[in-house]
Amino acid sequence: MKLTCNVDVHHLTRVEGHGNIKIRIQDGKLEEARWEVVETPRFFEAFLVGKKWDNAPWICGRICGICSIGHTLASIRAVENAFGIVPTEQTRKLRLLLKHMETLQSHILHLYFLAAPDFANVGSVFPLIESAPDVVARAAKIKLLANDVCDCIGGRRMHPTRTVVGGFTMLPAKSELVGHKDRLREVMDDLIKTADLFRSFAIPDFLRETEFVSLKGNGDYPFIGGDLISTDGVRKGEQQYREMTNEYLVEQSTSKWSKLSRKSFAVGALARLNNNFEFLHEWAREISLSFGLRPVNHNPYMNNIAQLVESVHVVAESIAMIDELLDSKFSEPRQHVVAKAGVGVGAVEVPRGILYHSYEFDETGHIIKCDCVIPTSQNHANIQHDLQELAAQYAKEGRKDRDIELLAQMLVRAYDPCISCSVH
Amino acid sequence: MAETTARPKNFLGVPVAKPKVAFIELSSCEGCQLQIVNNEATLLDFLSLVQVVNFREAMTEKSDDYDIAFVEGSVTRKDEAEKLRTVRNNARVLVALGSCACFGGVNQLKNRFDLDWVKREVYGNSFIDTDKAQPLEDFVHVDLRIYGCPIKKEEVEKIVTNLVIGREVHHPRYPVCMECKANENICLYDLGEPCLGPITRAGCDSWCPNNRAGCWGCRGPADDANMVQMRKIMTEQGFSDETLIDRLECFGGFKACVDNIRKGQLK
Amino acid sequence: MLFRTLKKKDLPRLYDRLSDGNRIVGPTVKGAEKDGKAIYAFEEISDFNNIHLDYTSTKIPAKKFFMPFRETMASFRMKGKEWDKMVSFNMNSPLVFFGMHACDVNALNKLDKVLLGSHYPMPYYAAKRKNMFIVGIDCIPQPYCFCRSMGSDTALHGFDMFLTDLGDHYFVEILSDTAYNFLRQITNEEPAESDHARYMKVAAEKNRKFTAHVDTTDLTKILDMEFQADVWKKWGDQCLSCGTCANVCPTCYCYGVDESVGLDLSRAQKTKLLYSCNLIDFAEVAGGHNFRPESHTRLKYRYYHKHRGFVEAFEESLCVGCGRCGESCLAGITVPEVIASVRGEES
Amino acid sequence: MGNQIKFTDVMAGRQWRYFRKDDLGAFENTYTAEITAVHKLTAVENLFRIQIVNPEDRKNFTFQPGQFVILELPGIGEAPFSVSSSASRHGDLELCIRRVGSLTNYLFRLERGTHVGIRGPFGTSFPMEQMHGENILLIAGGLGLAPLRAPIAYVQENRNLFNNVDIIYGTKEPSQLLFTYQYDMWRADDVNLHIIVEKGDPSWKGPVGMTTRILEDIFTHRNSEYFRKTYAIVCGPPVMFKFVCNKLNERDIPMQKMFVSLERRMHCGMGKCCRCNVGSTYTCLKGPVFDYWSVMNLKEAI
Ligand SMILES: Cc1cc2nc3c(=O)[nH]c(=O)nc-3n(C[C@H](O)[C@H](O)[C@H](O)COP(=O)(O)OP(=O)(O)OC[C@H]3O[C@@H](n4cnc5c(N)ncnc54)[C@H](O)[C@@H]3O)c2cc1C
Ligand code: SF4
Ligand code: SF4
Ligand code: SF4
Repeated sequence: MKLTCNVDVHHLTRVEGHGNIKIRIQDGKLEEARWEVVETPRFFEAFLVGKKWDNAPWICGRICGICSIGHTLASIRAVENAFGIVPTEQTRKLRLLLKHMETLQSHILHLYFLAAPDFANVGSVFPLIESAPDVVARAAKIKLLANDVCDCIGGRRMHPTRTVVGGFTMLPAKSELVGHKDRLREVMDDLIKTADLFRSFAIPDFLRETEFVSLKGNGDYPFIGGDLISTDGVRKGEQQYREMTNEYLVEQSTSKWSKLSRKSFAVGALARLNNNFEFLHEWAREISLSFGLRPVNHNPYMNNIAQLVESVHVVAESIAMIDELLDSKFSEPRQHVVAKAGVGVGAVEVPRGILYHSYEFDETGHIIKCDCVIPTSQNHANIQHDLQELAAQYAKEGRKDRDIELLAQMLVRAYDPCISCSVH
Repeated sequence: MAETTARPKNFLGVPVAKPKVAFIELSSCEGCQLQIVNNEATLLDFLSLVQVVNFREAMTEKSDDYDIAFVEGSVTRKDEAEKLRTVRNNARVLVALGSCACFGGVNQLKNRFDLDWVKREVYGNSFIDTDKAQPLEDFVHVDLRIYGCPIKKEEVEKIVTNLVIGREVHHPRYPVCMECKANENICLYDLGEPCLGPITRAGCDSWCPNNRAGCWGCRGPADDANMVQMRKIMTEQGFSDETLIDRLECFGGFKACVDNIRKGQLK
Repeated sequence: MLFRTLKKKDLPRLYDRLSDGNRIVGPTVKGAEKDGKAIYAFEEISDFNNIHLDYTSTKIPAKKFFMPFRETMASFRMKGKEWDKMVSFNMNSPLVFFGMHACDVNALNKLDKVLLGSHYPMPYYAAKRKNMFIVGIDCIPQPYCFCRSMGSDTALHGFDMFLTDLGDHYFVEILSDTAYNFLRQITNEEPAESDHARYMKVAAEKNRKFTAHVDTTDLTKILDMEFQADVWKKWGDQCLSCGTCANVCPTCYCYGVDESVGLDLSRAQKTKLLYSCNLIDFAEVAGGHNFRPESHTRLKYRYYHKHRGFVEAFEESLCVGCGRCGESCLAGITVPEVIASVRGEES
Repeated sequence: MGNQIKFTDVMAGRQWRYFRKDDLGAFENTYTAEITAVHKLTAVENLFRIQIVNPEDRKNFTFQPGQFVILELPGIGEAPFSVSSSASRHGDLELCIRRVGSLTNYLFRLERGTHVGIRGPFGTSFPMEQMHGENILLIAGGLGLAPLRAPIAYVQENRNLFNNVDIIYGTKEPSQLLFTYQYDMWRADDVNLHIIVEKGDPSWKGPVGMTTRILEDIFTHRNSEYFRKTYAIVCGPPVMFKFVCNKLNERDIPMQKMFVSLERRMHCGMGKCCRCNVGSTYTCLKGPVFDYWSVMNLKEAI
């Protein structure tokens, strides 16, 4: 039994954005366990008002530097839904491929550069450059490939240039795609090695039952658009996302919080996997089972493993998709866009969970109202409750301050939060 | 941070110190910092050139003893202005990293509105603290700017190499069209699309036009940019002032020009 | 000069012969403008069907193959206080240029004068220029072409063979023995009297089609006299100082040199970048003094160099009248208009 | 197949020192040279002594007074500098360099023994032979003394070939005077040395004002015969040589007998990059030394 504990992490590192962890235990009683978000808000939802539709994807991509592709695609989808534009098969494939590579890039960044140092007991990936150069080189190799494919399809790995409402400004050269396919095949091996690496880590054993929200696949593991679903049995259409997110304000955070059937819910790789396990590529499913990860898993630290599983999934699926693209004859990259009044919602599964963009347009295609719900803001409440539970549990077990601090940090990192994005 | 690959300790016999660098962010998408880690192919060389002592996004250790501070993001709250002043005091060289730091970036789009309205639009009646979004130079002296949204890694590498060996850093003074032609792109205007290439400072290697997307001026104006003519061209090519302003004001680099158009002074 | 004729259907055979073992560059379609007009470019090609011999003019001139926009001039390996310099003139295997218009051939002839013929020849240019084979092709004047005014509508030298379309066959002018040998593998038909007549008719028809003109009478003197004229200011106010005109000009050759240090500090590089005299720092020296600080002084210099300075040095203008600069200039600054205004003619 | 087009190796003959036009490689020749000494002259100017490393090359390297070389620091840049030492001695080259920008700032950090690249010599020179038997006025303002040092050395080495020799040298302040240690030596060679500064300091005993003031002073003591047989070399900022040359012209010294050295931006030194054009005249080929009549005829020269 532990009597006192004082954890105060100011500006948690190796996450995107600014957040603090505070845990205080007094006389064996949990006084406080808080996840505070102090990031400065940027007010995208306000300053988009009055802008024409074509500004939205270009500006909204800038909500986040890590998942700018996801934001851009969600924004484009919202505009297209508002205007009644249905993307062509070719556009859908290319977008998904682009999306997959962002997922891969982001997951690998998180697994190797942000999460792995905790397991290896170092403060950052930098010491590993010396002590485990092959590991770092492997991470760099996978990330480089993912980024190269993003360049090739989206024009730019960050804040993409080719993605526009109606399609693409230009298409990748098929010869490039061929090269990328070969590299993707190679990378599959590297992912297997990544799995071996993570198998050597001790994933903290912590459970707290919660609700998981994600898109629901319709035959495929879902990434862009479709129905919304929760492990507690809620199912809604994309348009009704607000009934899924129920945002509200709390005093400890500049980011909004969300809830659904319970006091909090989780989104992200683990949520997607819990809801769509059956749609995973068989290789990915195999990896998942090898970690004992099967739905519904309630250990938030397993989100790391879910990310690994998804990495395998997207690579496997991308190889197949490139084959299909190579077999097809490329048609016009871009459809003509006619603006009209209306509301459009775009739901996209970005690396950290489900992301919604929603715009209301007047008849000249100017934005009247804009709403973006970011995965990390949906996770904040869940992080808060996890943290409380964890502090209470570990206090009971009488763990050392340092351990609690580390586990608390690892817990927050496991969500791979993108705080600046949650306070957009 | 550990020493990495061996590196010559001098250039042309001039000793080269390994400067301590810090990456610090204010209000931003953190993309510019990420661009630096996005250099998989050259990351190791880059890390052998400098000693990273502060990089919240990537490492836990932090130190206030640094030579060069790369500050990303714009200032949107008093505590950020304070933080910036502290960084200025600690750093020998303060580098504004990216459009947000150089011009306010997309964040400054909110300055178009009354701040109270902005707060209410997003947070309703709850209290939220925010000020206008401003570039670093409104608060402290900036030694060097790295333009772009996002920054271009090749350019950062070049600038950092020059900083490290102590060679002067110069930005191209001509507009993006110059690079666009060198890349043999089809001019966006021939395709019927607007582009700010003729007035925007080059250095991005015409990133957007290379991808058949018109330039939005994220790097701010070229030296002596001919705004009046740019507006004439846009009009002649059938684009409205709104389209022009959308682009000019997107990243904050052309603020003076936008004000002039709104005031009817740019003809 | 020797003359032959070549049946149109035999042209692919000529292409096959030339492409055997050689790289081929020709006019291809690169895209379409908003009104549907094709945009042409000189590109390396691997299929005869991709060559569009009926092209109007390419946006970017052929100079990119002889004077790339960016070219590494030297690289260095640093060794403490010492270093090694490695120079490469970037010679590639020989290049066959299949389908170059007379203006572009003349442009190369003019470049030769400065870059090969002067006191200091330029090896980087020579390395490429000396390793090429040019098949010229006749053209149809476009609204912006004024090559005739500049005396560049026909090429007298600077090509290996030149084709003129006479309906079902080409009239071929042969200049080099290489060309002769290639052609001999396909045809050896002497032109008939009727071909000569037909050739002259085609040429006369072409001449009638020119709509843009530049009056070059006394131009060198006029440019000198009008050095302080107000019209320059008017054009200067329009100019964006963007450098596009120089980049698309087949004869603009000025450049800047940039040196850079490799990230690992053990290598360095010297790079040549094609520049433009319209760019703001073109004539700026250390300490910040700029000899041409205003855009109209730079624009004027460009005209002065092309239409006067070069004439003084080489007895001919540096402009071939291809009209590319005016076509590409977003500010709508065209040579015929500028010259007319300097001459005091209202356009 | 015999279809391959003949390949011309323009690199052939690259290593030949005395080239013909077709040995093109020689036109991109950089001598490796070593900095053998660095003398601090003023707060912003140093004298760099450099020696071409290859003994053969060193022996064969010749230049004329007024010509310049292009100095290269790998990775840093290239820039033109007048050779500021005697053209007849085959020893080290001396370059008097002001610290103003990217290349020069870096150069000032280099130590003895460092290698630099040298191209050249380029450009026209002062026609010293033409001046034999005449009076000479050598007039410099500020850094303009750098290009004058080669003709001064020529005069010293051939003192008997010239009549009256005056050096007039002016700077803004006494602290900016270059080569102060050589003044006595010049005087010893029967050269009239006049130093003037625009603004004196407490220790300054000499005259104060512009170089034109000295000119006026000495002209009152010279007769028309003097002016008929006088050449002038004027180096300094454009405003200065304009005033000086006009003064000389008032005394009926023909413009063809006055020489100035122009400064322009340069990237090649070989009449290619166009950066140094005045009007459309290449400063690197037709200059940097021009007679004043030619300068008057150049558009935008001054
Ligand atoms: C014929 C000639 C003789 C010269 N002789 C001397 C001399 O004896 N001593 C001396 O101190 N200076 C001399 N200069 C001036 C000297 O060349 C410049 O000071 C030098 O180029 C500055 O280079 P930087 O890289 O330090 O400056 P930056 O301003 O950083 O210049 C960058 C580049 O621009 C070009 N450039 C800039 N200014 C000039 C310029 N004035 N002339 C030519 N190119 C320039 C160069 O290519 C240079 O590398 C001479 C110039 C010329 C043309
Ligand atoms: S696309 Fe833009 S940058 Fe390129 S030439 Fe046209 S206007 Fe200039
Ligand atoms: S083209 Fe324009 S908007 Fe695009 S990166 Fe360059 S400067 Fe920025
Ligand atoms: S004349 Fe036209 S193309 Fe040339 S620099 Fe000026 S605006 Fe650009």
